[in-house]
Amino acid sequence: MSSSEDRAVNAFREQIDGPIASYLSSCVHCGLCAHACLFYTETEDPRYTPINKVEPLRRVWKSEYTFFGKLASMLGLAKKVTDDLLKEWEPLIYDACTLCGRCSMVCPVGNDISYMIRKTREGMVAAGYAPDGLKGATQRAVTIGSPMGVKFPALQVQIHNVEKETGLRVPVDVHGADYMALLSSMEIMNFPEYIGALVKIFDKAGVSWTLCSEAFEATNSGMQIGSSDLEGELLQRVVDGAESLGVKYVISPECGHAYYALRWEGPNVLGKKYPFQVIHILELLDQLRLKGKLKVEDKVDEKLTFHDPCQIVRKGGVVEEPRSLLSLVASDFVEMEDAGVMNWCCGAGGGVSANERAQPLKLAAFKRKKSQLEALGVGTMVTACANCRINMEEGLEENNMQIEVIGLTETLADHLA
Amino acid sequence: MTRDTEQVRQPGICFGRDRGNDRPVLTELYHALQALKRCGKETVIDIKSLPFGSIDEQRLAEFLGKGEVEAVLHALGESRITETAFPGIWWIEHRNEHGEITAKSIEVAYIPGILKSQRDDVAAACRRLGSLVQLADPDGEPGSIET
Amino acid sequence: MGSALEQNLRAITIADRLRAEGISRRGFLKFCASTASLMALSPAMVPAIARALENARRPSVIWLSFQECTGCTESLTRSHSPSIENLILEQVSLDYHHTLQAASGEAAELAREMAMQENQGKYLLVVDGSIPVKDGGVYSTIAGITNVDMLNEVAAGAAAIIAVGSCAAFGGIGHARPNPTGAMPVSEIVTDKPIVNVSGCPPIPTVITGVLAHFLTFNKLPELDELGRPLTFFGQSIHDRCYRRPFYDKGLFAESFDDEGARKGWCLYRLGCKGPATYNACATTKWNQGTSFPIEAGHPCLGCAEPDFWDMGSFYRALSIPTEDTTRTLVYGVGTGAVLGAAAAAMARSRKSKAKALHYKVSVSDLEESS
Amino acid sequence: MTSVEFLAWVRGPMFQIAVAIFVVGVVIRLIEIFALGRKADLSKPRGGETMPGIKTIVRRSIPDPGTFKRSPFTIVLGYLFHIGLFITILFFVPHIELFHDVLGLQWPGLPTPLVDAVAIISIFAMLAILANRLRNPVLRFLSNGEDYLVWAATLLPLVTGYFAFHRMLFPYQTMLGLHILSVEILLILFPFTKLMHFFTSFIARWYNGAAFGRRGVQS
Repeated sequence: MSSSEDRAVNAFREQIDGPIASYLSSCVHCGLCAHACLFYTETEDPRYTPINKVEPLRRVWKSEYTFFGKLASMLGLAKKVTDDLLKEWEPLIYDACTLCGRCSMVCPVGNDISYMIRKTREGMVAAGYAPDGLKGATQRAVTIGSPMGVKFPALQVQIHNVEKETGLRVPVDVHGADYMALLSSMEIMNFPEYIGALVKIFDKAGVSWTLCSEAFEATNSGMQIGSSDLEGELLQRVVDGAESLGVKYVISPECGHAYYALRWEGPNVLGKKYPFQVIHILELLDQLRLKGKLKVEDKVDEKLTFHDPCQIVRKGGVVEEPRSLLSLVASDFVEMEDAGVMNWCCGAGGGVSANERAQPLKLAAFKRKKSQLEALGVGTMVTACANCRINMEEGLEENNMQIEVIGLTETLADHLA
Repeated sequence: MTRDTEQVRQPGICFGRDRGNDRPVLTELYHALQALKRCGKETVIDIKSLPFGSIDEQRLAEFLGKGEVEAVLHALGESRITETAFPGIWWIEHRNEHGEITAKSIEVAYIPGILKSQRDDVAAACRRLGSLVQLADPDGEPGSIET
Repeated sequence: MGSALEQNLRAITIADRLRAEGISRRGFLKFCASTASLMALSPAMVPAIARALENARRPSVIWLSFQECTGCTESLTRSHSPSIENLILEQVSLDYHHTLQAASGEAAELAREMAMQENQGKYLLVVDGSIPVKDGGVYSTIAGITNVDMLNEVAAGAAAIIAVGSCAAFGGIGHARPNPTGAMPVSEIVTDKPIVNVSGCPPIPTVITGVLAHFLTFNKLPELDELGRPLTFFGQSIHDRCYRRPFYDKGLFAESFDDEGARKGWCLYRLGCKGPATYNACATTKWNQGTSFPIEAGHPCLGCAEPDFWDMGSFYRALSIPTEDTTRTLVYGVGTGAVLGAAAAAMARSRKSKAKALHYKVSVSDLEESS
Repeated sequence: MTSVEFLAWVRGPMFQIAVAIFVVGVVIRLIEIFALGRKADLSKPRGGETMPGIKTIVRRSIPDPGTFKRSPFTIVLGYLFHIGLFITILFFVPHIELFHDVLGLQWPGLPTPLVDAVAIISIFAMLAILANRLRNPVLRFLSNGEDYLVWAATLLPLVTGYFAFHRMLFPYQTMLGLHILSVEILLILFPFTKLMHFFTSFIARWYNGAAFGRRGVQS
């Protein structure tokens, strides 16, 4: 298995399962998925039609997992997976897909296309066809511990600042705590107020929690680049940290793909069930609200809206919690068009934000969010994903739009009773 | 017990009701009559070639009714040529010596061709009459006979 | 002996004969109108028919009956105590018909041979019944001559052949599977003569006489369809001319012989009516002095005027039903598919587990930037 | 071959050959899908799989409003053609006789003029579908030979059936024979082409609904 083609084909063979076979058998080339994908709607380039992105995977399925395709390939009629194909498809699979899953919601025959693109990435990365930016981020995540190269000392500095600011202690490596909180390196570097918010809310609510010095990073570039091997390696650190501290719950931070990797892919990638439960911070906050442990003293008065992070809402199932929490803290909350499970991606998920090559495309895709926001005329947008947040700040600045983007957890913390 | 005769319907009569295979014929006759009026064009419809159930023909005949003329032709059996209640539409039935129908048609004409005396028969008649009254002149007009 | 007189009689035209019988021109026109109706020709054709009959001469006819049931002859002779048909028949000289003629034995065969000699190349040959050809044709012989031989011999001198009935036209019941006698239609044995197929089991008598009338009138055979049948009678299907057609169009069907629909005279398609695929004149010409025809009597059309109608599945199953047992094919298909599918699935699974065994573990070293 | 021999052949042996290829092929393909199966999901579910799976099977027949707004043409044509095709296949009385014979199941038919009108609508929808496929940039990009082949194979039974019913073009036996043959071509192509979506889309929808359902989202 020396050649890159062989590595890709073998990985595809491993990934193809019943659902994929049923999806690929069902596609009628109706083209409706194109209109669900913001990379198509904002560029009108038909190559970005979601189902087209799984072509390399489809070829292996067709020629190796169907009786008739096998016959055809014995006659030399099958289309083969070649380096040229993989090279041509790499930008379609990595630059023009955020794994947002919107196409999977509209396909009339029921194809879960984003599931297939995620599987296709396994073969791409095995063959070495992945964008440099994402390769670098993954490398840093595996070797240093964070895609942004953040190590524990850097976190310690932020903890120190938060403690000084809030006058509260940030628990680290507390054995037997109920909850172990994870962070994304973007939160550590760009939005440390998230850590402050956690301390304040948990202190008020009396939550027993801790950070783990061995496993504080929640993001998972391994999943974004599409390697289960590397994804598992990163997840194992979290599992080890949680097991060593003996916590009951691991809290996923306001970061979409981290939640998806930890909550939904993790046990399958590692091949075993967790000895703890994974909970998203918004789920936990909503539980506290229901128990009456989360109270606010005042509300945000200005008109605001909420951007649904794909991996948390559509693909994660945390749909109602952010809305309940917002109604607690905002007096003029408006939904944008297609809000909830059909919302449009910010354009930077699925590793696109780490992929410099995809920058122009990412900005083009942002036009969708721009027009959604313009239709609403809001001054503030709340979200619950550091990656969405940083991308939207960038996009808004590029488009000279005066809209403030804030995290939901901090907003709650700021108005805590 | 029974209120009316509906109970003992004859199959033919009861399914005649909604069949309506005679309707198109009436339309055709209307157009044929117009053509006759406009330019004297005559039309003949062979009734035996129409897809009629047992009731359709009867219904058509009843609809057309009987008019002022009814002629009987005696040649190779009896033929009945009847003008319907719609002048210009003639109902023609040819029968053989056994009284069985051999042809049946509707003719749209001022007078059906078969009613006219035929040239051959007129010639034969002329010869016969001529020999009876002993007029040698083959072109002699009947009017020239002196009484 | 009397053949000189006979020759003379044949020399005069049909119109002359009628005139000699004291029939007026009007009567002649009526005869022509009836003939047109008989031939299912448009009334507009009457003048042309009159003109043709002015000159038509009396042909000799030889009628050969082979592997048959005499139903065709019965149909013809027992039709309306023949009137116009009779007139037509009187205009032909039926020189040989082994059921109808008085002569028997050698005298009968002699009559046939004489008629053939005297009218060499001009006589009309009518055939009913199929011709068995298996084992040298021994399954049916007349006067020690096999049907095949007799057909070939008589056909050689014929001007044209009329194959009367589905047996002569298409092989009929003799030709039905498994066809033990190797029965064949006339058209498969005689290939160098014009043949008209008047199919039907039995054929409509007026259709037989209509074809004779056509030959008599125009001295040629009528226009034929691809199965050699006269278009004037076989140009439209039973369904096309059926008075129950409006029920088909409306979707009203009898579903059994004694249900509401059957009583109301609805379409018999579901009871197996083959009318849509059967070309014949029953629906307009009708049977028994024009009284009725099978569908009018409440029975589906069997399709008897079509080739191999015996082998087209049950008479009582709809035309849209395949003639073979599809359920069996379906069951065997599922079984075969399951076996092949299981084999294909086993191959796929082994391919997948082999791929898993060959799994290439992606490591950091694979993430070297490509540039 | 005369039209009668042709009709006898398509109603007889050819129909069985077509049905055999269809059944064997479809069964192979379905077994292939089910045999590949899916690994047990070890993540802790938020919701069930079965009910959301069933719901998705139903819901995917109804487009979400946003998608409808963006491609109304594709969706309306798709609806017209699919519904029309099902009505003509399932509710034309001669077809019901066929199903009754093969499957032993029977149901009431629809009035023939209605089926006739529906067939016309389906035929025009099919023509519009082709125009759409040739005109729309995404569809043109995605389409391959198979798409056009399947389009033609689906249209032919409709057109030949329409002609046969109205006794157009050829004598009825020939036209009926062509109609049955076109259906046989469709049956034969079925397991080798995207026509399989007739069966597999239900499986696909179920898998999709189940995958989203266990994460707490109704897809």
